[in-house]
Amino acid sequence: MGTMGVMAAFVLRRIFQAIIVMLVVSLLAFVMFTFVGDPIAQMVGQDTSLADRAALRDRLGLNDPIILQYARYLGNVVQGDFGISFRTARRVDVLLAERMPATLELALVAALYALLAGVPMGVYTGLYPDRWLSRVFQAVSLAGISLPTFFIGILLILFFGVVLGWLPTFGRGQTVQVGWWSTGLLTVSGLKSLIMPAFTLGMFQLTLIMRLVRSEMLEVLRTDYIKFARARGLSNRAVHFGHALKNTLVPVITITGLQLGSLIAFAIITETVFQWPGMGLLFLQAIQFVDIPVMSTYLILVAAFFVVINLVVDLLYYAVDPRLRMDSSAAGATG
Amino acid sequence: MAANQPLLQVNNLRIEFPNRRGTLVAVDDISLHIDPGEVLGVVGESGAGKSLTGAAIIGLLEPPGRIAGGEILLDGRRIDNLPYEQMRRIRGKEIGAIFQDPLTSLNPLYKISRQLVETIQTHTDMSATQARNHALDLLDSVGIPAASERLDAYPHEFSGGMRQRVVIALALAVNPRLIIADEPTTALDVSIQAQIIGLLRRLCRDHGTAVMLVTHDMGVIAETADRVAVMYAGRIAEVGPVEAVVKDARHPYTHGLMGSIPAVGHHVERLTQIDGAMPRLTEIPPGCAFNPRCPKVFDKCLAERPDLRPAGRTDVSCWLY
Amino acid sequence: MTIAAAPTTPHDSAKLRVHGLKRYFDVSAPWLNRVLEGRKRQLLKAVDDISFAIEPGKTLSLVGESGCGKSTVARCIVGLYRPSGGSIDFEGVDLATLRGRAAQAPIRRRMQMIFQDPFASLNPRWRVFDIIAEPIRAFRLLRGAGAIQRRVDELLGQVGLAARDGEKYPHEFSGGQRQRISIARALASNPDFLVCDEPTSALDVSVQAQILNLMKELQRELGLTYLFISHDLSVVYHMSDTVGVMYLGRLAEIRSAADLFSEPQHPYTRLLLETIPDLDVIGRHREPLAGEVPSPINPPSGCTFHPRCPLANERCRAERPELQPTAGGFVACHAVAEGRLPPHPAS
Amino acid sequence: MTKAVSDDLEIEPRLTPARRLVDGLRRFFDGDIWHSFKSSRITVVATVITLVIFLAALFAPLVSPSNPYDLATLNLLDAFTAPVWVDDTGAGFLLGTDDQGRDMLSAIIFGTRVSLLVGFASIFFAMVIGISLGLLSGYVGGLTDAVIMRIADIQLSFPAILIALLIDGVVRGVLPSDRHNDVAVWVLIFAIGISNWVQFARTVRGSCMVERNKEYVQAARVIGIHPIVIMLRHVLPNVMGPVLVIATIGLAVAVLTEATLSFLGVGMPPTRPSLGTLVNTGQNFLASGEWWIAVFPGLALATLVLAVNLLGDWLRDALNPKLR
Repeated sequence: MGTMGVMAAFVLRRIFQAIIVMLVVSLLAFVMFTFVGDPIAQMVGQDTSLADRAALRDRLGLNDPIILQYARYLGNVVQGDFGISFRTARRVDVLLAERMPATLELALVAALYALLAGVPMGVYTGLYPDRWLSRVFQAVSLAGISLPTFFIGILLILFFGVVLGWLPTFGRGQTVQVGWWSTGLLTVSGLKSLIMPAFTLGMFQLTLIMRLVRSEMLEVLRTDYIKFARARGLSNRAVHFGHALKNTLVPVITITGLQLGSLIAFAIITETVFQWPGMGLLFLQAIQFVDIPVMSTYLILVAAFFVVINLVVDLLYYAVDPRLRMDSSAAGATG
Repeated sequence: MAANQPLLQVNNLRIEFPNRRGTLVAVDDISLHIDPGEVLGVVGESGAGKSLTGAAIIGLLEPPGRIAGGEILLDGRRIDNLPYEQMRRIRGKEIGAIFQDPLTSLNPLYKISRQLVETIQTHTDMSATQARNHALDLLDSVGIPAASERLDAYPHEFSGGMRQRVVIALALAVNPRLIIADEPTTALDVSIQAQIIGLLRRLCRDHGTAVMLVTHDMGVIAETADRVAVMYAGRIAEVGPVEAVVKDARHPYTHGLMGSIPAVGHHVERLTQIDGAMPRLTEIPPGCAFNPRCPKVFDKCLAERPDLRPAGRTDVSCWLY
Repeated sequence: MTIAAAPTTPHDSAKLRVHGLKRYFDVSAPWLNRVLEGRKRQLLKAVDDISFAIEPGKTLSLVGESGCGKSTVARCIVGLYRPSGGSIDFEGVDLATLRGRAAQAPIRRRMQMIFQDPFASLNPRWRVFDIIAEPIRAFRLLRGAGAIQRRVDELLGQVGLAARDGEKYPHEFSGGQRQRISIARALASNPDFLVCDEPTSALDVSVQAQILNLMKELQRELGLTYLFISHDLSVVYHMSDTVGVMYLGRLAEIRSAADLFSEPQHPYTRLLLETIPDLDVIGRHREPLAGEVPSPINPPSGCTFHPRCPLANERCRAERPELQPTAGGFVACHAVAEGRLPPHPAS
Repeated sequence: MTKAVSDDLEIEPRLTPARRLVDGLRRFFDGDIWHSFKSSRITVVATVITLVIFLAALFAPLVSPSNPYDLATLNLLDAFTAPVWVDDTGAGFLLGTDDQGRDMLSAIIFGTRVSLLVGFASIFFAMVIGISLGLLSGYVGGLTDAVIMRIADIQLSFPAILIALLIDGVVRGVLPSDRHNDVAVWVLIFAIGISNWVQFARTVRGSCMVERNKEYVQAARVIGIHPIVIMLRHVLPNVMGPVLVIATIGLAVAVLTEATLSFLGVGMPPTRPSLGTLVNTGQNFLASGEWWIAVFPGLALATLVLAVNLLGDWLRDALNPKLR
């Protein structure tokens, strides 16, 4: 009982919420799948007779009650069957699996870069708001949230690609097959191709993380326990990195997790600018061709990523803040 | 070192807050001293500058507040102009501090053992084990029951009164010679207040620690302090032995203040009241700052500012004396 | 003299009569936690069976430490909380029988409240004039901008402010002046009963004296009845005719102020009186009673004060004491009932 | 008696609307916010830039050198003219021309007009939905609150751009393709608005829950004021500060989102180009050296967004009592 029970309840509740989110999203996907456009029209030729169409409709189960159709859809989704792409006539799961490594590598590198640069920059600007380097960081961050991602990409292409000719302006370069995963991280041209897209994609997140860490840091430094830590004569190091930083982490972890989850979706823009062969590019093409199965699958996939990341974030949060582990009955009462 | 040298000496301290409409003088030319082992009560209404004086002594005035004049001496050594790193070594080791709200004074993410040990190790050469043992003794001495079980608890697992005991343990961790206690009981329930004040008084008496007790509560002062300084609008109105100030106050403000406290057992239909309110820092009148509210005001009060001078058993800044 | 605290006084001259008032809050953990941790639903009994009555023109004070339920009583009376049980009668009218805003309006007009925090109790975006005029407009007491203006000016004068202060915003005033504005708003609907929830505990002492004096003057001039909530015994002593001491949602002792302060009976009342610093005895060393108020969610069995009580015995641990008549009022203590109570040292 | 007479007379209330206005203005220019504005040079500059852009967009037909939509004025011979400081033909197009020979400056001014229209409309839409749901959620609480906030949580997990893309995709699927261009602007406003309401709702709900427990609201409840009146007259004015900040930054976000969607080819059609559409078109000519077709609209966009963001940042600090 006690702590373990609290923990179990916490995790179970989060998993339960995750399932709800996935059900809602899959319902949306199903609604799109079923009601947007006419799947029959997409699947058959112009000259197919009405009778044939009706037969096909019947065979596909499109005349069944909606609940039944949804259940069937869910069953298929759980088994990894997302249907056939209207545009390419290939299985959607296969299509996405091909594209996934490119997007994940891009997002991962961008996330790492955003975190590794964003957190220290935020801490620095929070601790020393008046130093010139802080002002530089602040200016960079303003540019980061004001310059549209695609425009950063275009400027990079123009400068490093077209004018200087140092870096490739599109594509993924050479890739190496590791099992079913195709990676661009093991070849020189792959790595060179990754630089500009990853920078572009990570820039916005970096800015957000930096600004968040900065404002949290400023907030925490004003608290009584920091003042009391100083009054006890603790060194600046201990106050800043021992006390302030950890307290800053609590909200930063939450927001950062959310933001990293959205990197996958933001990759749509970067992939378009750099013609990066990932899921985002596929999704965009799907929208332009109204390729509903790809669209709905992508939606489910992004939701799944988000849900997993959020679960991890919640557990981290739980690990950092002892107050959450508290037996809820000990909470104070009011008069 | 002279035997009768005060532990702390504050001379003509002036604290300013620059703002867009000019400079606000929050503490204006105050002088006071604290002898070794003495409890000095500093009392006044909110905004009188008493907490700022405490913050200035431990070197933790929050910007844009700054010391604009005067000096602060600890054992005859100036500490108000020390570099940050040197002042840091004095904080906690020579001068400890207790703040008002025990709920927010402790870092919620760390066990109290860690917060105690890091304080002890910052100022002594103790090993981790020694420091931990010392921490345990400290918790015991501030009256935390089952201290060895509570050592590794988080702050939220303690009640308000218990947390203030932990805060006292932290302030006394390496036996400082002076404690600045800023409203240490204001956030607590009345029955807990008495416990905490009793504890603080006992510990300081046992260790010979001097205390500067900043509070708005005359009752706490009367029970605890040896001497009292009454502050009004950034200045000291009256300072003297606690008994003289409470029972035989000379300054019209102190006198009125004492009369305005309802007392159990003395039924009065109407309390003595001082009309008006303490002026905001932007509106302090020339001359004596109390002159708009003073029942005994005369011409000189409006023009010239009185300095502290002996009157009876206390020192008073008032033109009546 | 009549204290009229007994729940069963037949003749009813009381302005306000509270009978068996209860207010519970559900503080249970979420359902999943209860299932996994094997915990039950939890009720916080903030107010647990309280009865008292206030005579017209008198002041009854409720005193106690934070969490004792005194503010909850106040909030139930003015309708901010719906009671979980018991009744509140205003001049013999059971408030629970008044359904709907229109039915309640006549009582609401006569029963107003003054709050603790002078900084939060006035809407920062409203001018003082509009703040004070709000009840007048809400109850449609006066018509026409001029009439309202005149009434607000009069109210401002009544609480010691100038008429042109009405044009200002709350942030331009000191804490004491804001509390005066609060009082003016409470008086705007010509009430005869005021609930005052710690009206001076956020103020400095010299300002507190002004507000207490003002409240006493207004009571005399307008014949007001007060329910006064405070944790400060010396303020309560100054203001009250009758005092109720609350501990963990129940009344420990309710007696005339004179009797209660001169000869406190309940050990908790004695503890509270013991904690009042006495300006006459400089440097008195008090031996404070150890222990703190337990959590109201899991109150101790029997008499909830027994873990801190020097007189507690087996009966106190097992059986909850009820209010019994005593000199000038009622006390809920087995030790008193059994005559085990040592005499009060001061008396 | 004179007193009785004067009682019958209606005296002029001291606080007439006109006096309130004058007094309010005096307080504003005497207050901290105006001072903080004056003393922040970068904010003043940002305001001037924002105003210039807004006015140029509003009066586009008056200030732009030509009408970019008027096909009759276009001359294909002017196509790909470089900006005036690079160009040596003396054609006199300040920022050059595009592949159709259209004056880039005019295209940018008209494009800004479209971008701002979508931005303002969508953020207004988001604000109305967000404030209403936020107030409802914060004041009513309970199940209503739980449902609204869960929806908000789920939506918050999807970036605005993805939601807008999906909505656009669905509309494309539902409407015949030749109709899509006509409704593009409404689809954009709806899509961007619906993907931004959560911010407003959360903020309003949070402030509302704080304000609801403050004593001035309780005082109004004791008087018996109707909950809806309390919401609108007491609580709403006190939560407008944060709302204003979010609306300002939200405008920047909305303009950016619109530009991004248009850049991705699912926003404003080339027949009614916004800044994003212009960059999209220009991107095709980057490799061949006609950089100005993409870069100038991009710069205009960045300047607009930067200026609005600066205003938003300043507003947030100026309205934050903790930093004062």
